[in-house]
Amino acid sequence: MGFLDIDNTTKSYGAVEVLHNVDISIEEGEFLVLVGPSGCGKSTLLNMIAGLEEISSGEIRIKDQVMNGVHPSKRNIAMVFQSYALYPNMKVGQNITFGLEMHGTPKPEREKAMREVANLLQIEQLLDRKPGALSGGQRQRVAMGRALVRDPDVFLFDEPLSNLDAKLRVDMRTEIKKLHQKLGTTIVYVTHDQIEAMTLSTRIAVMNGGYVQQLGTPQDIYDTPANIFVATFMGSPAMNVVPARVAVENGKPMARVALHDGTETALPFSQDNMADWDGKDILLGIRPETITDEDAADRKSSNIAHMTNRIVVTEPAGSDTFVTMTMGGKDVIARMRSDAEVHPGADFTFAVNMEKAVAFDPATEARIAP
Amino acid sequence: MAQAANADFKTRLQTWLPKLVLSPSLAMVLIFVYGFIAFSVYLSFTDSRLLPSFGWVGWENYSKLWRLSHWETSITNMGIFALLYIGICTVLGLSLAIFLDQKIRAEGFIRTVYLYPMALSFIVTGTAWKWFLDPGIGLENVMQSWGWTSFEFDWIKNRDFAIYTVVLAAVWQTSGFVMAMFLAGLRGIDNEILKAAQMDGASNWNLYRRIIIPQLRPAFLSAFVILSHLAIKTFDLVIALTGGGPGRATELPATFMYSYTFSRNQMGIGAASATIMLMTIAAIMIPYLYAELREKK
Amino acid sequence: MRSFLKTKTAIVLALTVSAGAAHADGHGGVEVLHWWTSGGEAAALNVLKDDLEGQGVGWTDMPVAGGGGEQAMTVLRARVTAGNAPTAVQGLGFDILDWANQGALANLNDVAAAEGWDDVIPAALQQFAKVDGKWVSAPVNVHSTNWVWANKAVLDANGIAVPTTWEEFTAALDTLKAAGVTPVAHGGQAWQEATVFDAVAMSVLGPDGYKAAFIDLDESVLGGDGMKEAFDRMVVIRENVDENFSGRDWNLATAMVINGEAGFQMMGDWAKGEFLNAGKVPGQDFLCFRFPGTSDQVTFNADQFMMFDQGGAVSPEQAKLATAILSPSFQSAFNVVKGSVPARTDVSNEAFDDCGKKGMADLAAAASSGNLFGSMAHGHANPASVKNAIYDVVTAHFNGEYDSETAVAELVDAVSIAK
Amino acid sequence: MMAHATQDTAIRTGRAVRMLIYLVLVLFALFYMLPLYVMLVNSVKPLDEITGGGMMNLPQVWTLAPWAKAWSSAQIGVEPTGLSPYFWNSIKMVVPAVAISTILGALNGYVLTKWRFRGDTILFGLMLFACFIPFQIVLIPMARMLGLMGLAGTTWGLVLVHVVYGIGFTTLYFRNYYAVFPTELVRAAQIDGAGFFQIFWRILLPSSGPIAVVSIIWQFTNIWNDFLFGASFAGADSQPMTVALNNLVQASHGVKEYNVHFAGAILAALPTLLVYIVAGRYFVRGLMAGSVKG
Repeated sequence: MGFLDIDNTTKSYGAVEVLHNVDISIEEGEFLVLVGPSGCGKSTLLNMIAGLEEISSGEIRIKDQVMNGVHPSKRNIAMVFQSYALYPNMKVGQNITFGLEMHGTPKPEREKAMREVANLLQIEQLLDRKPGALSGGQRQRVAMGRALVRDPDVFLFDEPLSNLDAKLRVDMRTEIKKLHQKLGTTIVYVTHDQIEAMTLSTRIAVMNGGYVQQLGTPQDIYDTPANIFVATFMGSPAMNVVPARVAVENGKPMARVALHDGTETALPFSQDNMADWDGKDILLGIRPETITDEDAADRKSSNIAHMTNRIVVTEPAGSDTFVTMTMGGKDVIARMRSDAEVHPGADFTFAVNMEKAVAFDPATEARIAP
Repeated sequence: MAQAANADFKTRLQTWLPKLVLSPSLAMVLIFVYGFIAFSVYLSFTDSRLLPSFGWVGWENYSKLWRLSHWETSITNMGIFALLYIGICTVLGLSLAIFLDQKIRAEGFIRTVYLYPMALSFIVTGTAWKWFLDPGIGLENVMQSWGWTSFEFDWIKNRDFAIYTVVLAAVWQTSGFVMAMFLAGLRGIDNEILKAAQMDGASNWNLYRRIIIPQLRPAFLSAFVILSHLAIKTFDLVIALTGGGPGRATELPATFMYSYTFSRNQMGIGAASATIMLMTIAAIMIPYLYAELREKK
Repeated sequence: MRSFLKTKTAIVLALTVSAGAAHADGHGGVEVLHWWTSGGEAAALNVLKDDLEGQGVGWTDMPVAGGGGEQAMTVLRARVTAGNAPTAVQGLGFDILDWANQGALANLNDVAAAEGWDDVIPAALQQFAKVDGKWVSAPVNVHSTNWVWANKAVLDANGIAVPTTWEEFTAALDTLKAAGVTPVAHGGQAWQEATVFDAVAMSVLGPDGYKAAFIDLDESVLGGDGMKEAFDRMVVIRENVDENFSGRDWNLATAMVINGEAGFQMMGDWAKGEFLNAGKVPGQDFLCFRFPGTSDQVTFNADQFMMFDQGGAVSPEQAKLATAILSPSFQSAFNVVKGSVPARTDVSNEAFDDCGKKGMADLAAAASSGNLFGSMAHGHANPASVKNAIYDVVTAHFNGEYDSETAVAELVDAVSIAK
Repeated sequence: MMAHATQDTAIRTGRAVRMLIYLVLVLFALFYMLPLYVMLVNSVKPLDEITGGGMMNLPQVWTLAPWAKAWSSAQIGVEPTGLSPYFWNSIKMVVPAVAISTILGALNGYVLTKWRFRGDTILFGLMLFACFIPFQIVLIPMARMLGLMGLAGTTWGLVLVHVVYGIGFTTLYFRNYYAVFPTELVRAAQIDGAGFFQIFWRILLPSSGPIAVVSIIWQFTNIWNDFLFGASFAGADSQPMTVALNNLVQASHGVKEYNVHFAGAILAALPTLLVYIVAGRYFVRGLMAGSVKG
């Protein structure tokens, strides 16, 4: 039994099931991120934890208490909304203490709690203003203050950073992470931004089409994605997925991949069990940062393969230069050092770290190796 | 344990409260609107005269109704009236709103002047209107006394034109309100779109025709609902202005129904005319409501 | 069918009236629904109120004006349906009979017997106050509607004597027209047109034809040549009306006669009040005479107060009200103001002016010679549905929608639908 | 801020066009003012000047006597009470009826947008269609219902009637307004522990000013001006202003004092006129926020 258990939970509207048998259990102090494209059901799941949507079947438990049918205010949770949902007619101070007031906390205690939170978030000077007079970042802080002041068991965040500009978003991300580390609270956080998911979470649930595709630590998710959806959704630029055929050469399973001119190159697998797929088609997943020039190849890797392919486009991005080529009829992106000598139209020899490569079954799109 | 049960009850109450809150209104509407409509439809098949009575006569009231030339007049009048009233109010309201939206000085004052007729009932303004339209003492007389001796304005006395004076007074009352609705719509349009269109070289005329007016669709729809409901209910106006005359030339279904139900003690025929009116309203409004509400879902 | 209706609605009414009884005025008074709100009438009615209050009977006033009592009748219907009927309600002609047939009215026979109503109230009037041998309402007055009002100065200036026949009348109209005076002052409202038509039809059809057409609704008379002749005469009158008549209130038409803009007006005796108010003297400044060809007949309408059943018996307050209404002193005082004549024939004519005295004499004569008829135009000849059906045809014809031939056919048809 | 979205509009008009626009606007202003002018000018003339003709003429002798008479001594029923007692009857009826119908409309709008349930659109459609019922057909059954409820002839009976036939519109106004009110605020308040009514009272209602103005203006005008229900369902001591005015103006037989009639008519119209003049400026704003949005 965890701190928050989502036990075989489904959600249907009429005959349409939109969430299918979700099973997630997290411990106290964990930071769970629900990530996925819009419409994947992540917000619905969050709302079900909050009690804003009914649970069609299964159970949600917080601290072993079944929450099904319990009113949101009785679940000891707090929520930060995408739009912040600050009450426009109340001052910041009233916004923060409204929840305490509704729960019957006496005024002096409310004032005290409000001061503490305001101090923590450095918004003391805003307490007498109306939300309309605040900037986006300030509103964000107030919204967090409103959640914090309640000292809830679980914090729920519904895409809290998506309305901020890029710079502020990064700052607030760090802020949230700091708060989590400082306070050790349990957080469920919904976002569609995989970087937020990776940077903030202790665990990630990647969702799509109403299913949890994969639940795991950020590293698990990144290195061993359960399927092509997870593989391409997490990471930027996305993982390259190219058609390949397995061929055992000299007892070693190799991935044969077509290059720009139709000639094939053989990239050796690190996993011997790929020999089982001899002669069959697979999809080969290679992350952009594992395709480099020779000098930048991972020295710890035991399986660096080389291939020469033609560069189509180069995109210098300051810290890195992205190179696009064609493999298996698809665009493949490589992430090179910024000082790499790459020119569009030229042939170039790439080093591929096959230790990190992932193979998928083209029929089920599930990972078969590693 | 007791506390848990209590909390449970509270939560359950919270889930029922919305429906509980809605239910008095719903009950009122069901009884006082739909119940009464059903009652009225039932009466149209009975021999009710002075008071409701329950002797079943089948379609007799309907066949009598359609034999009355008077009923045909009121239906025709309704068609003319509704068409002109809704059309003129919409065009006039939109035009005035556009004019008033050009950074006009004293806009607030002018707006109030345009809007105030909506505040007055025809019990209040009926006599003034009657005077104004009366050739003997009204506009015609005034114009002639000012030297325009050939001026003629005797519509209210003319069987073929009297209905247009009813339209005139009705337009006077409501067009300002429609203007306010369109003005509100105009004020809600994003200014950046207008700037963009101007950079594209659109003239003012094209700006309104192609960009602004199409964006006023919600205002058009609201105006249509309000105007059509007012048109159907038009009653006081006719009573105050013409009393249905000259002859029966300005009789409308609402006045027809009232006169058969209450003045003529032929409640059955009155109810039959009410039923036909309601069905007409339903035929127009239900598709509209259906489209509107489904869209918003 | 009629009796079926009666029993069914009687049940409804029994329920409502008994509900109303519980609600009845707790202060031992009367609630009076009426439409006499103009200065003179209301003041006259105030005499009645003071009289009753002197006897310890409270008066709750419930005035609802509009449409010559139509609005008040609508209110009455709502009140009765709600089970909250007023104790006394001003009523006219067939409305009274309709309510009596619904079983809603109280039986005033005890009061009537004590006061001897049967002897002093004309039989033609009793038809509208007694149903199945029971008195149900107390008559206040008798208006006669076949009067013509004339400006004496205008007539004298054009050498016109009081016309006594249709021919003399049309000749007078022609003379006035030639002199540039509007011959007939008329207000274009359905009831005013019907009032004129009433007198015209009486002059053409005579008393028997009038009764056959409007009281018995005999189709052969309604659709006969006489009726066509009556409509033709309406055309003549229409030709002698100014172009601005439509929608005009009757009192404005009267003002035209007072001011000498017009020669004649066909209107009931209430028009007299306008002349008196303008400081005119009957016989000197203005003339009143019966519509040519109806000098022996009187078409009347009578205001009465219906007494609504208050739980099976006549309440003492109602009895007092009824008695007060028919007291000779009130009858005289009220009718002097109103322009009408007393409902009882034994009231002294001392307080009345010349027109009033003539009215009283005419009424007594017509009543005794069988020439007193309820006015079609004022709901004393046939039920409201028929009356209004006739209005429709008369007003449509007067406004030029039908020619006389069509009007006759339409009249037969309209009456048959409304019956 | 939004109220003046096109105030700084880039639409430019030439001098001649602007003159034309002003001309049209002023002409229509005159047209709208005309009946009020006729009423005002004739309410301060002696009666003989009116019958003398010249409905547009200014009075030669100014008098306020017709106003005084209409207010306090004109014959309405058997007693010369003027319109004043009826004025208070109207106030006693209009204030609760407007308040109740507006609050119910607001609650309905709140439920229909923020607590949606299966079939809510149909219910709303039913309520909206109710706006279109011609009042003449409900008189008799309504009278019966009021009788059964013991409300016949009372002010509360009239209040009920006006509430019943007003909630369609008030619900429409508030529903459209609340439809664009952020649902997240309601959810936030729920999590904060606010109950159904607390959310309504503390979160939605404080932001409902503009649409409340529209609803109040609409209801106030309609109820104040109603004649049919007032005449049919009022008792002797609850007859509203319009019925009294009608008694004054429609007096069947007798001299018509037009100057008193006009003074009475303006008196009867004053409250609604005042509401439009005072609250009119919020009206466009309220309409914008609610009823003309999709």
